[in-house]
Amino acid sequence: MATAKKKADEEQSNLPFAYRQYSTAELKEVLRKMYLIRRFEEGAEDSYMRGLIHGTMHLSIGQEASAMGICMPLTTDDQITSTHRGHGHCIAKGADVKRMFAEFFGKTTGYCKGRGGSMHIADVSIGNLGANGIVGGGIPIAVGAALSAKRMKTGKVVVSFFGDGANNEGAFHEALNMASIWKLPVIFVCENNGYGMSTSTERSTAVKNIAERAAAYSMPGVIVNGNIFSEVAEASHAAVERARAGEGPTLIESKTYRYRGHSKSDRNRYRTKEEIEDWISNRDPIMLFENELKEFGVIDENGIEAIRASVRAEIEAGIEFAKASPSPQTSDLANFVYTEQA
Amino acid sequence: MATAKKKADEEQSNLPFAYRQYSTAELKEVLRKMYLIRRFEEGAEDSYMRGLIHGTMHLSIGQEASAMGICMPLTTDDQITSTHRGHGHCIAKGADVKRMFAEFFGKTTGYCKGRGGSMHIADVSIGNLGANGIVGGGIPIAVGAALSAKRMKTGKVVVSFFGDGANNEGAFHEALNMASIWKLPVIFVCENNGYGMSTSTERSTAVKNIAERAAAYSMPGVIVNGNIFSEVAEASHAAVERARAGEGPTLIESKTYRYRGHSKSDRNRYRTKEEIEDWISNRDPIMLFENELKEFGVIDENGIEAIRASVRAEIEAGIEFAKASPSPQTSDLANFVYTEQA
Amino acid sequence: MDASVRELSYSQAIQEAMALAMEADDRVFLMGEDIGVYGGAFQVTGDLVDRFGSERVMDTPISELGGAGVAVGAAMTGMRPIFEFQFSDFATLAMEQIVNQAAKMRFMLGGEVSVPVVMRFPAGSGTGAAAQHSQSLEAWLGHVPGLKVIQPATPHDVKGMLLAAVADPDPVMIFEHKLLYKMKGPVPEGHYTVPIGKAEVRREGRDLTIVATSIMVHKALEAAEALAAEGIDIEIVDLRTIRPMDKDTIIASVKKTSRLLCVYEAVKTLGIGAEVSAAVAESEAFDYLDAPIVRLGGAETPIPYNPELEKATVPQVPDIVAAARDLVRGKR
Amino acid sequence: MDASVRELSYSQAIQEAMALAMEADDRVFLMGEDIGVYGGAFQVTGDLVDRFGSERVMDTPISELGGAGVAVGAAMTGMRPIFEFQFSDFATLAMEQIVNQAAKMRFMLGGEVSVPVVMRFPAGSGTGAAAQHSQSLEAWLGHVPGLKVIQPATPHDVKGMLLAAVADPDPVMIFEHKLLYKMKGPVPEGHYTVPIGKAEVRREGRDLTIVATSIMVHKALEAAEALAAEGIDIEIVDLRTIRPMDKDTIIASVKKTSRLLCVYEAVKTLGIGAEVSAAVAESEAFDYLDAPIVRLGGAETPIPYNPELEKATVPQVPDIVAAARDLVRGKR
Ligand SMILES: Cc1ncc(C[n+]2csc(CCOP(=O)(O)OP(=O)(O)O)c2C)c(N)n1
Ligand SMILES: Cc1ncc(C[n+]2csc(CCOP(=O)(O)OP(=O)(O)O)c2C)c(N)n1
Ligand SMILES: [Mg+2]
Ligand SMILES: [Mg+2]
Repeated sequence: MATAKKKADEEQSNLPFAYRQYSTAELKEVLRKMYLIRRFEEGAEDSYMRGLIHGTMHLSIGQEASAMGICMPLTTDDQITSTHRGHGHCIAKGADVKRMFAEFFGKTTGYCKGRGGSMHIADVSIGNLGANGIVGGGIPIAVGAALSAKRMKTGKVVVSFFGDGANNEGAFHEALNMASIWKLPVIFVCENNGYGMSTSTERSTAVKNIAERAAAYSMPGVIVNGNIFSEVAEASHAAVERARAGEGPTLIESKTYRYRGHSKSDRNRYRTKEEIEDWISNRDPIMLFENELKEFGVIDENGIEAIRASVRAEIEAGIEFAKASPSPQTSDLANFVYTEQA
Repeated sequence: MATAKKKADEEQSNLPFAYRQYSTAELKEVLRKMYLIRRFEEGAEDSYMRGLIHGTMHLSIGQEASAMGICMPLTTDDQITSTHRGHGHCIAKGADVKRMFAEFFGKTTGYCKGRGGSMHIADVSIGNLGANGIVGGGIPIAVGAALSAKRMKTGKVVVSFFGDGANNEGAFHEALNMASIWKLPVIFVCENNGYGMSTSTERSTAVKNIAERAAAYSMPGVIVNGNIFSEVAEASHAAVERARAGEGPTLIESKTYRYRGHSKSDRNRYRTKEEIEDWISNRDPIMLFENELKEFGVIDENGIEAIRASVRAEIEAGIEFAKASPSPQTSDLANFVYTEQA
Repeated sequence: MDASVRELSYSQAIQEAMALAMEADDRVFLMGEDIGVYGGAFQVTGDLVDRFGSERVMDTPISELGGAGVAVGAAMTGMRPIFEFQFSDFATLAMEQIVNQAAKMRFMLGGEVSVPVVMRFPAGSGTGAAAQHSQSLEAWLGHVPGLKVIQPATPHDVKGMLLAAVADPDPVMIFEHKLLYKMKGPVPEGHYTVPIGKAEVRREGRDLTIVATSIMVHKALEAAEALAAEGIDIEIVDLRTIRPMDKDTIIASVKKTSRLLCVYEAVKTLGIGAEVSAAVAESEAFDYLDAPIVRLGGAETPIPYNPELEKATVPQVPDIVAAARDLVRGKR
Repeated sequence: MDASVRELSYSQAIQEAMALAMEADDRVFLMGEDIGVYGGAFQVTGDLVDRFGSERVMDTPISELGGAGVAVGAAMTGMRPIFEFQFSDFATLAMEQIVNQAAKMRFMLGGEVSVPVVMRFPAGSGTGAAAQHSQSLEAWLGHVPGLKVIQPATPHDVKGMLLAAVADPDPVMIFEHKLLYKMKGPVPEGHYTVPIGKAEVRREGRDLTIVATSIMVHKALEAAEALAAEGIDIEIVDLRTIRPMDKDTIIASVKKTSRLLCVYEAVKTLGIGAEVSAAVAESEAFDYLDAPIVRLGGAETPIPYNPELEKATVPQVPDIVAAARDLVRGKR
């Protein structure tokens, strides 16, 4: 018995982190959320093409494992700051796609009542302090939220998402330094998709790996394959534990890739078709995760199909909800500029 | 003979860098300049007390070896950007104390015609692009000057002086990153005097040595004892060579100390009398250099006295020149706002 | 004078307001460069760190953008930071966080969040600190919806307005003229507020309205005394709040006096006086105007180091006297 | 039309000016985020990198403060950089270098240096990009001595003024409304300049002067055509330069028409219209005024995402028609 137990334990401990950490139900929910992110963005893209959404948007298709892996250890009390490429973070943090679509459609039922759109999507009630139109803009804000957590002893942890491009902003430097000297419960997550708009990290950034910059702030710098959910989640758990224990910040570099152009104005002249194709065919985060789940017997093809169908229905319902929702009145233009006082 | 020659060479090569690199005349001139810096600042301080100078000023007394060591390998074509604590850099780069005093006295014969004062002292004609009132403000400007040098193939090297406090500014981060990716001929010199105003580097900066941050920009990071002229000069020579060879930037951290308060408003509550006394008595850069010069027989007490006397005369003449110089006319207020066009 | 009213300097009044706010509310804390043991570049925080500790009187690294962002983030999540810029000129490094984040966050998020941050900006010339340490940039922030921008002119007002600012759910920017810090005036003990958004008539008069801000209020009062001897009777409106501007008080005064002079230290072009003038010129007071609206603002130059040049750059009492006299005597 | 005059879009005109400047002078180069192979966020640089190489059409990291500082340093030492902000909103990160360094360097150094840098700011709303990508901040820079600030409204002017800017020894800031980029108009081939500091009368009229900036010039012209049908004859002054402002042209026009309406997209309070109004109200034109000076500026809100709200935030043609009509008909 003892030997058998040991053997089972050993087998167990050879499993990737996620399969040791999460229940089957949780793992299925992760897959569902990854699909939800992807289908949400495809739905948004499609609606944009149909003229139902205006402005611009930045799709994170290809980066779903990163958003999900980072957010797994977070509770709804924990907080995040996100970026212009923030739909995945938003859904991973627990947002309702109905209200996200409504926001993209500029409706009063949207998370920002139609005032913010894609670049400012937020859900403060569950700890998403908002996407940000300013590259690097959310990083010091996350440090401020972590300062609140420490001072008010709430036990909250704050995650700041940003891209590889953002790591060359002064705000990155100033924020990481302060988080470190004050030992704040904040996790800096650099989603390195290889490019800031058209500029590769090689052309923009004087180090090979962004994580190397952690040393300049005396904090751990961790590199993970951002397309492998379990790897991301493992790093996030460790960083969250460290933060909750009062040991201070961590910088996680999550290496990933975006399939779509930077935004709607992208001619895609800075990278090759082959490069894009390679990531899509060989390193897709949903495909990798699905294969693993099947391999470890967590789910079968039927189960996956059921997830896809439920996601499809949720997306359709979300778009319908958004379409049917009312637009704001121009007479309400001045609302929310200042806090309404009694 | 061969053995004797070898022995002499060996002895020679055991000498500190400066004594191998510079002639006796040059070494004496270095001492003279270090005295000139100190006496200039004492003279400025005294004039301030007498009400001849208004505003505020930041004295670099105690940091003279750093300014001199860095500037030694520079030609008058090479350029520097300096700081609020820039009198030493200015003199080391070759400025005339007459015109510096005149500037402090607000006179038209001053380097800035009375418009700039201590915080903007400059002498563009010999490559001093100016002190700066903004902490970190000169760092990107130096990178821009280095870009000019590279593009116009002038062979110039640019030095950017700044303090330990400045290393937490976003400008530091952005500038060092760009200098590195573009391999520009620029040298970043952090004069770490232990404090940014009242805030010690321990309280402000997440690394122990600023030079460690060089790794975040893939450039060499060098620590020198900023109170030992030869050490500073050696590091500067190496960095200048590297820059001229097109190999890119270097970050030099020159550890030093300022004797006086941060500025005229300093109550000196953030450091102990003992700490200050220790630096003055045991690590004074002029004293250390003088002792070395005597030890190596470069100069004797008479020679030193002669230098002191000549410096004293130069300072007195400078103050007299400044006193006698005319003040600007208020009718000329609009001058220099824009370039006068034909 | 009421027993509970003492003479305090402007900076003591600020310090007292901050101490009261911190005593009353644990969420209030101070952030800034060298505000702890150093006591602040202008000794405004003074020894507060001894009383409240370094967690509530928090020195930051020299990181204006990041520091302001930390204050914004803390304000969004339940704290009430009071952030000091060492000089208002350094706000140029933090405009991103002030203008793109603090000012717009509530609006962009559809009202789901408030940003109750207070930022303090020591401003103005007169200290011989030259062009990068002497600017008056309040008009920039006055141009930004989502912010409230105030310029208290007296110890009494700065205490009351700072306490109002801390209680305000939205970002409030306080411009404090450095030359006012040592100025004394009566300040009541304890907690009181002076409302944001209300101008104050400092002196009643018949012949001319002067709308002045910050230190210029005192210079204008001096000028008014001088002109009283010539039989010219001047009304002085202390604007106090830049945004939202109290147009009603200005318009009422101009309707009474029929003449308007705006006096402010900032660069004349696009300074506060431009808005005051334009607001009156498009109001019902236009029909009451008997003379052009004149502005006396700073020269169109950076602030020079030389003290005589520096003084010549901003309006002085004789300039105000001359401009007011010309306006009343119909020479304009 | 002259054979050498073609129809070009506003962005093509900018591109042509930059190409001409680079051809004529080795010291001229372009810096900015994604201006190389990407061609710029608004495709203004387009394929210039193919022609001039990546050293002269230089992508920077996402480092606005540092990038602007590099441009300033390069300009101080012999180069002639043209620096593009991807959106004018991001200038909030670089105000330090623009305002404390570029604008003041010559003055602080007593004339020993010039800073011939050109900075380009794609500005304005109408693209659905919400509050942090739609601001009009030209008034901030208009408040800063040492800078020249321009807002060309046509392809012809933007080419000529950009060439004037490159030739100018001092820092010139160009605000380009994003909605103008695709607008076409006649543009002469080759090198020519349009002077900085001169307004242009776009339409002559008797009843009312409209001073408009940037895209509002076109909306005002449309409004004027509509009103012509009602027998209202409007003069339109395209301000073109914010600093130094051409007051003479404005004053001359107001003396003729006796009425003034200022139309601009930026937030009304402390926007350009405040300065235009105040400059007229203190000039000799005051005595010619038959009606209040009215401003039509942006709403006192950040720019919202929803397209109807967004449109309602800035003046539209019907707003201009209504305001002009009321003013001429004496309803104001
Ligand atoms: C301060 C600032 N500069 C520039 C931009 C324009 N911009 C938006 S996203 C982007 C690229 C950001 O790259 P990265 O941080 O790697 O994020 P990614 O888009 O790859 O997710 C740029 C340049 C901006 N929004 N804010
Ligand atoms: C951007 C900016 N922030 C703050 C200041 C005020 N200030 C002037 S010098 C100084 C300390 C600078 O410390 P450091 O860089 O170490 O230089 P040191 O004074 O020690 O030579 C401060 C905070 C400033 N001038 N500019
Ligand atoms: Mg990226
Ligand atoms: Mg220091």
